[in-house]
Amino acid sequence: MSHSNPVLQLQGIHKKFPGVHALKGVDFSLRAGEIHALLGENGAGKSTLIKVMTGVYRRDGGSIRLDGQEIFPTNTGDAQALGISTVYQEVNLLPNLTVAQNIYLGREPKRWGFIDWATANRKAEDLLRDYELDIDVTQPLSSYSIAVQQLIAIARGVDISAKVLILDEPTASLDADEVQSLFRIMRSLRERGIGIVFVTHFLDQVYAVCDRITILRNAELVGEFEAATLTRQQLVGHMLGKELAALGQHKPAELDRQQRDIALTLDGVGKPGSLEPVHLSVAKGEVVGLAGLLGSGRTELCRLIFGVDKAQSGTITFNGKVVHLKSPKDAMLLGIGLCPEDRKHDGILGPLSIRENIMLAQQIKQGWWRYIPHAQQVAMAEKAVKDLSIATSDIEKPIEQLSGGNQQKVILGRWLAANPSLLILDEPTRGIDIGAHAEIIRLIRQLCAQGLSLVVASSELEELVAFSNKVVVLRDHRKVAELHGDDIHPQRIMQAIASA
Amino acid sequence: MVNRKFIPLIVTCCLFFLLFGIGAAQFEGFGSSRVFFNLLSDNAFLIIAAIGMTFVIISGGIDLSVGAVIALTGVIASVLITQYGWHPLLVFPVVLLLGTLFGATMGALIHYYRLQPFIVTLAGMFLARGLASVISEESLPIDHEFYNEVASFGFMLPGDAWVGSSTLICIAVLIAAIVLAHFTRFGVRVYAMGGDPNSAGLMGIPQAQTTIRIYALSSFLAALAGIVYSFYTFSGYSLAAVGVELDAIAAVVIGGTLLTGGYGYVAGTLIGVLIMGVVQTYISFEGTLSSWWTKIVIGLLLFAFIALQRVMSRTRH
Amino acid sequence: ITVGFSQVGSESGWRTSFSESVKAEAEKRGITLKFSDAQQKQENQIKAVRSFIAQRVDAIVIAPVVETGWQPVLMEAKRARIPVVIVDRNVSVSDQSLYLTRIAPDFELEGQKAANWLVEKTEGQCNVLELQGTVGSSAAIGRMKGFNDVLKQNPGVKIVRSQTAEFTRAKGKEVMESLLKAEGGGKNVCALWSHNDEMALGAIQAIREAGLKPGEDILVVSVDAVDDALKAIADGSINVSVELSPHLGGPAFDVIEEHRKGKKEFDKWIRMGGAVYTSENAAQELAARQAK
Amino acid sequence: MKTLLSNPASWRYVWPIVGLLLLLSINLIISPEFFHLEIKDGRVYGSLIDVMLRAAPVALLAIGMTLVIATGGVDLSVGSIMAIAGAVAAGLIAAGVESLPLIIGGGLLAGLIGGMINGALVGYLGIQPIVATLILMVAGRGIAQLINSGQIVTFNHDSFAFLGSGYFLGLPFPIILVIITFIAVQLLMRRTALGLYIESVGANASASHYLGINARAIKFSVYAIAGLCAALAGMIAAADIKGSDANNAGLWLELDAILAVVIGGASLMGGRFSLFLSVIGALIIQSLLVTIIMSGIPPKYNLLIKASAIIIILLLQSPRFQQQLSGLMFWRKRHG
Ligand SMILES: Nc1ncnc2c1ncn2[C@@H]1O[C@H](COP(=O)(O)OP(=O)(O)OP(=O)(O)O)[C@@H](O)[C@H]1O
Ligand SMILES: Nc1ncnc2c1ncn2[C@@H]1O[C@H](COP(=O)(O)OP(=O)(O)OP(=O)(O)O)[C@@H](O)[C@H]1O
Ligand SMILES: [Mg+2]
Ligand SMILES: [Mg+2]
Repeated sequence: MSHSNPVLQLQGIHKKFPGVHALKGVDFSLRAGEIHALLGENGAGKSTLIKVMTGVYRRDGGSIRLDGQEIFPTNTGDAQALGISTVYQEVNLLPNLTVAQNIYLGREPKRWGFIDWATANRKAEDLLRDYELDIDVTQPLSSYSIAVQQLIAIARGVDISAKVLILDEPTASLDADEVQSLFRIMRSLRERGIGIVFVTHFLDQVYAVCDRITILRNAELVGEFEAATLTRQQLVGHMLGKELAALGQHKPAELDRQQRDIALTLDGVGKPGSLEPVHLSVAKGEVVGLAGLLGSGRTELCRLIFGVDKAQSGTITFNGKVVHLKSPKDAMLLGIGLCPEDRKHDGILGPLSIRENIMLAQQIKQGWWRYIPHAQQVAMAEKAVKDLSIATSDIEKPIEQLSGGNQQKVILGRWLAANPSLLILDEPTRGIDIGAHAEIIRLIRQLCAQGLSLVVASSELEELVAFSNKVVVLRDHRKVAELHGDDIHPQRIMQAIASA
Repeated sequence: MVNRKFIPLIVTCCLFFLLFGIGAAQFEGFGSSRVFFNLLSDNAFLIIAAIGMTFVIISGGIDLSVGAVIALTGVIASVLITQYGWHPLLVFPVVLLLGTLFGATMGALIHYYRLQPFIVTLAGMFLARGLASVISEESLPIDHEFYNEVASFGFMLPGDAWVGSSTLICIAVLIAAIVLAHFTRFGVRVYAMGGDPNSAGLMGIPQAQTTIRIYALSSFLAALAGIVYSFYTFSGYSLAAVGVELDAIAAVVIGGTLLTGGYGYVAGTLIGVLIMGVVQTYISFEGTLSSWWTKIVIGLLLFAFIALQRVMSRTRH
Repeated sequence: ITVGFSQVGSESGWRTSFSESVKAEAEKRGITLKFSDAQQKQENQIKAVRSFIAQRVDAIVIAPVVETGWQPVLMEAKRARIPVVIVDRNVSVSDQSLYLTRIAPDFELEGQKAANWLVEKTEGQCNVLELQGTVGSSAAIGRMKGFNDVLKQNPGVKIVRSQTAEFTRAKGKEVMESLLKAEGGGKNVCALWSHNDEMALGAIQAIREAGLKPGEDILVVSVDAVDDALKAIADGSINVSVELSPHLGGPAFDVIEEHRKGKKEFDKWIRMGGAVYTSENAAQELAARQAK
Repeated sequence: MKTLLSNPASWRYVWPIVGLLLLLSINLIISPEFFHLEIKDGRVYGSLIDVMLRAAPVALLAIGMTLVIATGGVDLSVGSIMAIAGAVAAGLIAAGVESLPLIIGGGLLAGLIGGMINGALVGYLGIQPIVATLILMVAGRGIAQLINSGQIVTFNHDSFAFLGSGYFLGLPFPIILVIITFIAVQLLMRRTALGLYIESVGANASASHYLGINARAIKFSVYAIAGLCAALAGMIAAADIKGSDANNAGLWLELDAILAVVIGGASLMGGRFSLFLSVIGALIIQSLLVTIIMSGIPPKYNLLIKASAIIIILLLQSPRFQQQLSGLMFWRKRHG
């Protein structure tokens, strides 16, 4: 099977943006009935290659063949008509339409020439059941969390795919269970002879499902490899162009809680309808991980601590003082920061430059009348670009032109530049490549050593285990367990999540 | 339980009847079916134009050219009928086609050159009015047997309420628009474009085609409104329907459609127009306000209404 | 009795005086007046008239925005047996019995009178700048036509430049400035013909600022004879203004009252105004108006 | 210059300025003395100065409108606020107030109140900008007429008239006022973080909220500033004709102001803004008007010409059109 002719073949693809040569003669070939990983660092050109394949961008050179025929798609609709369906990196669905409308957009079932919504809703429900989603498909998409939206986008993409399915970092905000059910579906599509392109930054996932691997680096093709014969070290070496310095895999030292000052205490903080009262304390220099399934209330908890939502019950004590957080600004002035989960909607200021996106949090802490001098802004931005290795030619570029992972790094850089004493990270490494991932973990450890406290919500159990001094498990909008020391282990966390 | 998304619509509807009730309690003759149906027939052209505007606004755009297209349609129709002796039934398809092409051109400019709808349609407004005044500065009467027949076509409801051809056309357009918005692919695409045009594109919506059709539809309906307007006045005049675009936008927004796109209902627009009509009727029954107090009172009523609408639909959430 | 009055709007001082005079007249006679301001929109006027019919008023007075478009609603009024009087601008309907009478100035005649004065004063040799009213308005069209008719017989008087200043003072000043620049500072221009006083009042400021004397270096011919214009005539900066009387309410109510008493036939056009004010009689008229 | 052009951000300054120069050069063909400037009694005269003078009210409106548009809003009421401010100033003079600061203060206060009402409706009540400002657009003109009792109130007050027709440093005073306002607002926006906050709110309201920016207060203040600018414009207009014409002052100027901002390259969806380009936009609109008047074409063609010019200027700014144009020229060179 793996030696059948390629369904999709790209040769010598070039793509230029003003000031950036994003693809330099890249080749790519996808066979029917294979899962093909497309890997590379942030900004290597993966999303761009996908957008060229599907006609979102017009290629500046090279050829694309589908079943041997050269094709010239000019928009996603053309590509879909040819049997290529895509789930793009950011959730690109329509928040104002219902879930069912999103799934069947452009393929609505008809009856006597008019759309038959009853059928569409029923089919949508059936479809989502495969992904263990039991939701009201007649509600607007915006009423669901980003992870649910991600699943809906996948369900839609899979349902459309006829020959080729392209998944650009679909697993970034999914938890382990969701990822498994996605893999199950991908494998069954492979059985049906559909070619799948899969972009991810999780190497485990690559080895779990992929047959072959194509690696990009700096807009160029590094090579195409059989997954079975490429070792992890080799893979990482190809991606980064150098060996990854061995990560300190040891666990963070158990903090001596008695000697540590407490930074934040939540006493029965909750909000009816979104979070049951929670008790929680975060010591200075401590990393508290938040674990849980989709919709367990991690994001709600983060929003409460940051004052985006107002707590209806309980007291919040910060550095020994009882505080009333009425808005994010109150929290920021205390030295709290939050990297939100939905980067596109709540994080980036698209048309503004990277520099402005980075300096803004610090500026707001200072007040509008004390404008940070330009030179200092540039210094802040350049420091962030260097520390987080953000791939950009120019800090004056609008942030919306960066690749997804680099946008995430800019948001992180924004908060690091504001010198917070407590930082809340909701899915912080979403879409970040492994090189940068290691870098960020190192950075966070370093900051903690200097006294920064962290609250990290993540669906990556490995990541939580690597970071945390303490893990809080949430289920159904309620805190169900708190794990310390040796209990911080993927198995133990899974147990806590699953126990009734 | 009613679906939550219909609450603003229901609130708006209740407020309309409240307003109407206040008028009826205060003035003799106000609470008659005649006054109610006058609202429909007097505003038929505005309803039709505002329905087109609803589609545009739901898609996240705006169309400032509708008033000018109404005027241009009237002028062309009256020139063709009166000076060239064409039969109105031949003229109507021609002007509707011209209107559609006009809108399609604006849509094409907006899509292909990434120009902002506000400005393209503003230029369209200047262009249409400019053309109208070049064709004829003077207002031209339409004198044709067919128009008399159209004017006398209709039936009487109890209470002296006349349901004429304009009212019938407007009801037909309304029903067709509701079906178009909610039971066709085009309708879903309009909402999709308003939700997030980039995502809509990435989901395979043919953006070019959809944008062009949206503006073509709006101008088509504006041309139809121009024809209905000409039934109303038996004439064509380059300065007719000045500012109708603002009335239409206000009606659409009062009817609960968001100017940022993505949300709204055609039926809401109908209520929006009726509310503005009832305010006007109220003022003309009142009959003692000077010119400036008329403006101030319209402003105040508009404000009271919108504030009430916000407060009521907020607390119910 | 109750009379419904549909007014165009309140776009100028003249219009406001007109509305005020109708209201004052109604009060004097003990008539209940239903006043409706259409804000320059014919559709609003038609709505107002239809609501008057719904209220079953005893008579309707209409000051139309435009001439055309009245047939259907006037037929409706006739069916409801409500008499209609047209004031100010004309209506063009095929059936003259739809209204009792029209009480109105004659725009063409105003244009002619203005032109005649100018031809006489300049002995048939003059380069004229024209400030038009709003493009398409019946006052602008009528005045332009009347003026040009006279000019056809006097080829020595020519309109060298013509531009709209939309009947407003600010535009009058602005457009006049540019016209003077375009005509080399106004040296070859002998007169300004303005479709109303507001534009003329703006234009004389522009003439002054260009270093010329309005009324002497450039003759100023205008229409309306509002108070400000009479003052300007008295101090010599405007030469002539043809009167457009805003006191149309009295005659209209006269007709309505006579009709109620049983009179059936009226002249279809009762002409108003048209007096020509120059430096000889402007001060007098102003004094007379202020005495009132 | 070369370093300037190599920066893509400065490219957006090019096309509006090219558009303006194009228009002005048409005037040069129509009337060669268009660019002629002369100095009489220490004052500069010439058509170019006239263009700037007449563009002053729209330029002032455009400065305020730019900020409003940057937050993703729009203000339809500025024309009516002009009328109110003019009426208040004229009313104060008619009531016998002599002191210039009092008169100007009165006008500005009226504009500020108007702007604050808009700001409160949009920022705090969350009403959509077009409708919120439509209320004041309709009612405001009524209020202005009420103050004037529907008549044109003329006045004789030399120091107030100076606002409209005075000269300062050889230039007409309205031009000086625009320059002062421009510098003041520009400093407020770019020497503090206010401009950045406004752009953030316009770029992504939700993300700004997560950053602790008080979007309500920002919106409130931009409408208030727009009200102040409109009041200033209204007083210039009144001082210019030495009278307050509540019926016509600023009529439809809100559309010109919005047009100016968009010709300057701003997006009505909010985000990036440039006050300088908006002022250029206002100059373009005014030069267009002067060109039409100078050309001597009958006024019934005015709107047609205006529409065509707008479309051409917009197309020139569109990257896609520029590509097609250069493609065409390339093709010509090869084949023609
Ligand atoms: N619309 C655009 N305009 C300008 N430059 C762009 C645009 N889109 C992408 N780029 C640039 O192209 C390069 C490749 O980006 P791309 O999004 O393909 O990266 P990626 O491999 O998908 O990275 P990630 O893992 O972070 O998603 C980046 O340098 C990016 O800044
Ligand atoms: N699998 C699901 N089925 C039904 N509803 C869900 C599901 N997952 C999430 N939701 C809804 O989405 C809402 C948002 O959840 P929230 O964002 O707080 O979750 P979370 O713990 O942060 O998880 P994640 O961020 O991984 O989605 C929940 O209140 C819930 O109503
Ligand atoms: Mg990517
Ligand atoms: Mg979450």
